Amino acid sequence: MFYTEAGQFSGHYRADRRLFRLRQDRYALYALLLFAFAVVPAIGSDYWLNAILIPFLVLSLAGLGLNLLTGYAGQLSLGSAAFMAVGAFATYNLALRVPGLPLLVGIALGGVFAAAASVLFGLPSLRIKGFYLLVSTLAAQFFVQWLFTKVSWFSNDSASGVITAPPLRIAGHDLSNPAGRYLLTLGFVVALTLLARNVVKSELGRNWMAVRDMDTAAAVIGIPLARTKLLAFALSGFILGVAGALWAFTYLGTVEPHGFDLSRSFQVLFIIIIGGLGSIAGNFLGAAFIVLLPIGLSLLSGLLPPGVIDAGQLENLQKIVFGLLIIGFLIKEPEGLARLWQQLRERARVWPLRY
Amino acid sequence: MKHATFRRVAALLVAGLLAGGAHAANEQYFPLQSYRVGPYAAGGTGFFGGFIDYLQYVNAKGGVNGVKLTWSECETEYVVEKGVECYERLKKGLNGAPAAATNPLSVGIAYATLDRSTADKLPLITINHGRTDSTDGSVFPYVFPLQLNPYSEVSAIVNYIGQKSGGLDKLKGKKIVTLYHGSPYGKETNPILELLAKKYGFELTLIEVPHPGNEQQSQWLNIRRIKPDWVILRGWGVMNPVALKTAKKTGFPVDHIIGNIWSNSEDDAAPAGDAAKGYISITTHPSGTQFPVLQDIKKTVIDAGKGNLADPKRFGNVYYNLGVVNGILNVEAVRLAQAKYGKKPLTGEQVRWGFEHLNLDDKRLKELGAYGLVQPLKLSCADHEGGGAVRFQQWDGSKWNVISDWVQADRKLLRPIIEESSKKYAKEKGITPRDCSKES
Amino acid sequence: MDFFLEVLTGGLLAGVMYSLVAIGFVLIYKASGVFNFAQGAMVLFAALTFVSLVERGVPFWGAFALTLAAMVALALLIERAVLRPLVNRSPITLFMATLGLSYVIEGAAQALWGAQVHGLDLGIADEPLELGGMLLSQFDLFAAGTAALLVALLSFLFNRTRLGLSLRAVADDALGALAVGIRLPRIWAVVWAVAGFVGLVAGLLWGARLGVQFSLSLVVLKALPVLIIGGFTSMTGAIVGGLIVGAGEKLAEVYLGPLVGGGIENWFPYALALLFLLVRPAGLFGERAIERV
Amino acid sequence: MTEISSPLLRLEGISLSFKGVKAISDISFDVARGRITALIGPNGAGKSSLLNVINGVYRPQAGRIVFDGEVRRRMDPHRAAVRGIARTFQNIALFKGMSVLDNVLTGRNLKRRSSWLEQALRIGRAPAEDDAQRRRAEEVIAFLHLQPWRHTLVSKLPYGLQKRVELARALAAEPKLLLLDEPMAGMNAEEKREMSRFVADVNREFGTTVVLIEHDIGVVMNLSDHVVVLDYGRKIGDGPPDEVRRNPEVIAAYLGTRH
Repeated sequence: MFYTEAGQFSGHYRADRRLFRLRQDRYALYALLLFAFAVVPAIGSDYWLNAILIPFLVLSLAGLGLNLLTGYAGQLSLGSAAFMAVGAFATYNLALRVPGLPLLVGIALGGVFAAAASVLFGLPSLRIKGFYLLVSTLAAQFFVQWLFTKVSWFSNDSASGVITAPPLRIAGHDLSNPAGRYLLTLGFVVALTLLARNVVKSELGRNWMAVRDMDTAAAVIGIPLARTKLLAFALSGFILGVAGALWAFTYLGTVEPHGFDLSRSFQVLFIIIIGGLGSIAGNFLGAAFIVLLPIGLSLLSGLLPPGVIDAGQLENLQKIVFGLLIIGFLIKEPEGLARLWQQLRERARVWPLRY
Repeated sequence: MKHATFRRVAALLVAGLLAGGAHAANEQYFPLQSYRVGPYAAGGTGFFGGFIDYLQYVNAKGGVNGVKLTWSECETEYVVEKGVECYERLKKGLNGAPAAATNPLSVGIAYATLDRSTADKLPLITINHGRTDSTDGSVFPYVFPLQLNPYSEVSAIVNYIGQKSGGLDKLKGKKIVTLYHGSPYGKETNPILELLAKKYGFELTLIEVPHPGNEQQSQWLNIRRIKPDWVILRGWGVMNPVALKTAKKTGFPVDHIIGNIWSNSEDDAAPAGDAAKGYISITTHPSGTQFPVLQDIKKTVIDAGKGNLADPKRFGNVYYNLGVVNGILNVEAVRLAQAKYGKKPLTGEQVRWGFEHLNLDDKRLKELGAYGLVQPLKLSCADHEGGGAVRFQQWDGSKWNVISDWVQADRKLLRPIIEESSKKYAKEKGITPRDCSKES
Repeated sequence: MDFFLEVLTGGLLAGVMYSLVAIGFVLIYKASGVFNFAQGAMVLFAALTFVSLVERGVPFWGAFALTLAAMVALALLIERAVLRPLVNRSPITLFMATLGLSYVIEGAAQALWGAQVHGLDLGIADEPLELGGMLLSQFDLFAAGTAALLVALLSFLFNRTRLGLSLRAVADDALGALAVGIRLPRIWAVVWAVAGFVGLVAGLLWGARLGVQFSLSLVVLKALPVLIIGGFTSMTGAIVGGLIVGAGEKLAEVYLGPLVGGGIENWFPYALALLFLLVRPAGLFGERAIERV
Repeated sequence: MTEISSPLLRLEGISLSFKGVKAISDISFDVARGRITALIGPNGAGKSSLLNVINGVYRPQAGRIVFDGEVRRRMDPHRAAVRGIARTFQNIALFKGMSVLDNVLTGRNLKRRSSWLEQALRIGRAPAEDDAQRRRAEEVIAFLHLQPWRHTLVSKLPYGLQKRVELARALAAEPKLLLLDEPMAGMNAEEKREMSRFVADVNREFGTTVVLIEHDIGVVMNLSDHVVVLDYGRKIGDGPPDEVRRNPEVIAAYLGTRH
């Protein structure tokens, strides 16, 4: 009965707005953060940090960015990767061309550039809706990729168009080892997740959901549609931009424009579909799923005697599994893994009773 | 019962994720970041098929001085982050067998694992592709763009055009169009082409085809208007057959199109059908099965039913043979390193020494049964490329026929450009280059 | 001027190829309100199945019939397993489901038939045809002719048959159609099957043009701006949109490309579509519903 | 109720048509401050369209509107809300993915002064304002007896309660003019009585001017101070309930043939 709620009433509205209303949830979160910040870097192997945790965190963040726009504000986008690219290339160029710019500021400014790009391509949303908006986001996707490939200034005229990470250094501390890159990523992810969580619980978040659920009614009760939509694009773009910079510099170390192609946008979209549209925790569940499923499948096939299933077929199988899962989730649980997780928690709250 | 099975699988998964495991015997391990699905699967299945078959063949002959070769595959789908995940997963070796070198056959993955390879002291082999300035081994000790880097490639093509026109001086006033894939890979050689155009006085037009390249009408109409003497095709995947088809459609003679190293396989020409007849491309190695080493592979591996190719008809094609060539170079490096460090499984650092001292002359190539398949190759601390020569082949509608002898790139001309770039990289990254005069 | 005309005709003919894919879209959207992203995957599946059968020695028409049967089976399966459980859900949900569907189809196609590139020869010579100093591609002309035939066939189906009548009824008002006893699931299955047939034709023509391989499924990205310009619900729109996109992107590449460095064909159609949208938010031929509150 | 002399809302010669089809032709009437005005008429008479004109969802082709002393030709919904017009819809237009409390809070969005960034970072004016907003929302919720469902998703509520939540959302904006589009449609007698009482309470306690559309003539006669009758887009009656009830044209067009 660790989920005892007895006696936990919110005495003030302020208490009701807290991150988690229940003490147990709050303590679990603190424990998780402590574990993530203090224990993981100490015990995580290179492989875990480099190949699983960092991409998981970055993809969660990208999912969060898109979820604000699509899950909360209801604006469908297939251009997430474009804004990630803007974030990455802006951060790279800022680090290169502004001497002495602190790394954290560089990444944050990269996010600001991405936000600006996102608002620009979000402008048509003031006039067009639904699928038609896909055109604008796809235009962003293809145009940005073209721009960074075409104009070699963006990659400092490197012959290959590949950009490499600026020195990962904060106040004299070198963060280029796996644990350092992990902590840097984690820091951004935690900060932005808290920010996003506050935003969706605030007036702006409610306005987004109002626009999503019924925009005519939203307009009638005085919600400024244009401002609300564009703020969604801006915040989403900012977070995606930071995610792009982290993807390029704390995860891969190098990146070329092609690394942010349409399939990356799809990947981010799948994270939020599987994780749960309009849910903050869902991004993490969805990203974990997307990162771990392929690895799990390939390890599983490694257990089979060789020759039973070849690597190629496995990849096809994985594609099919992904597709089926997406369809399955949409049919059975449109709110994704986040909803399943919530149900599990509800169970725990009333345990050992059944209801 | 169900739960027990589930738990066992889960336990195995966790064990797998945490890697490690039992200590293994006398084995040398090759981590294979292969790709067998996705848009570039045709190249991956051929290359890794040839590579694996060669390793099997070496094992059938008793391994390298008794050290058995072992490998495992990790599918990358040519996607960079999957390649990185595979790298991180496999770099530690398998069951105690240490990794010798990684061979991703992907520019993107090579770039993303470049720093990691150096940090982990594991050679990164980018045969026929990769980062041009990694030719300079003093800055990139662990990276080997074996045989041919992108700059050498265009230089050799221009030299060939010169030969065809009756001397490099005859290039003056000729019109050459380069049709390139709209990606960093496609653009990489443009500055060199411009340099060569200035040097030899030919008129160069660079035309971009946006990825993936399945529509090229406007580009070829432009080419028709320019009426060039030659078209250099720097294509990739579907762009190649479409280029050939569109060339035919717009009436450009296909036998004046020269494909580069990623436009030179059966899979690039065959889908274009008749339109590809007469198409010329470069190759670092001929296709075909007549070489003794391939005959041996056929006997010991393929005929024993252990061949890696799903489609046996692809035995001896361009990608397959590239895999075999790559296998030969990797195994030779291990063999060489064993001569120095002892006949046992070696670390990546030791294998690196072997690569850096590769010296395949005609005699050794004949012993290997690979004379004519692999070009003579001599590497050093300063030169991680080695060869820099290509042959030209022509498509006859069903197979490639070699139509030239080895044509050498003008490596002297390229060297200063490469060094300038590697110096810049060293400065950006804070690397102190090795002094090659002191390396043994 | 000659050159301009040549580029223009080349573009128009290429546009017809885009329309071919877009028509499949329109059919499905009209009947079931689904924005079917999997149309590209269906094109790939059809072409790959067809070419693999031919390579295994099945004669042309036999392979055609077998592939068609496979497409119909696929359509029935999609209706049963995807559309029916998702009935009455938001269009965005349905769209995302077709994204998943495209993954399933692509994976299945490659798992079944392998990932190699196949050449596909329809037996149409592609010697350029010289017409008053202008080169015309025989193959493209053939493709345009096929597209015209297909459109004629489909309009006959829509306008002259009982089936067509119920199709239109469903398109106008699904609930009303239900009330007069039209069985929706059956209609959906039929429409998806017809779209599968369109996909097969598109797959053969595109396959012959590009070789049959994975990137065939990417043609869907070319069809999208076509739909936007033409409107989701109009067959005429799909054709006109295709012509506009084809001609627009080729002319832009040739005349605008050199100014900005070329290679703009990937995004130009989208920019063009966006421009059209800002003027006509439901496409040239699309219907815009009056919002009722 | 100091300026009781001047009407809160005056419509002058409003005409509206869709693609050439006339929905409203040349309608004028006044809505007095602090009163409940009912719009009645058969289906398709143009009642909802008229509400849509008043708060700017539709743009009339002719005529002008005087609201609270301000004359205007047309309006957009946002400005209407800013000027103090709130409304409910014939087909419930709640935000289905949100709780009752959140729906009510959206109604208060115009009363916000702190910026979104202050709110996101919980600094500056935001925390105090959050409390104030919540308090007002709770008052409205209490007023309409919605407390038990405060945290329930509106889509999970029964129809009658959803209607009430919609009223709560509109009230939360503290409007000068409240437009109610068939607030009692589809309700049973008990629910209708309850809703009528709420509307009357709103009018009495907050002095809110109400314009409502209703079919149940009994409810209309009991609740409203003033009745306007529409038929085929024309006004055929206008006055106190008793007077309208006796108007022969109205009887012929509407009361005689109940829809």
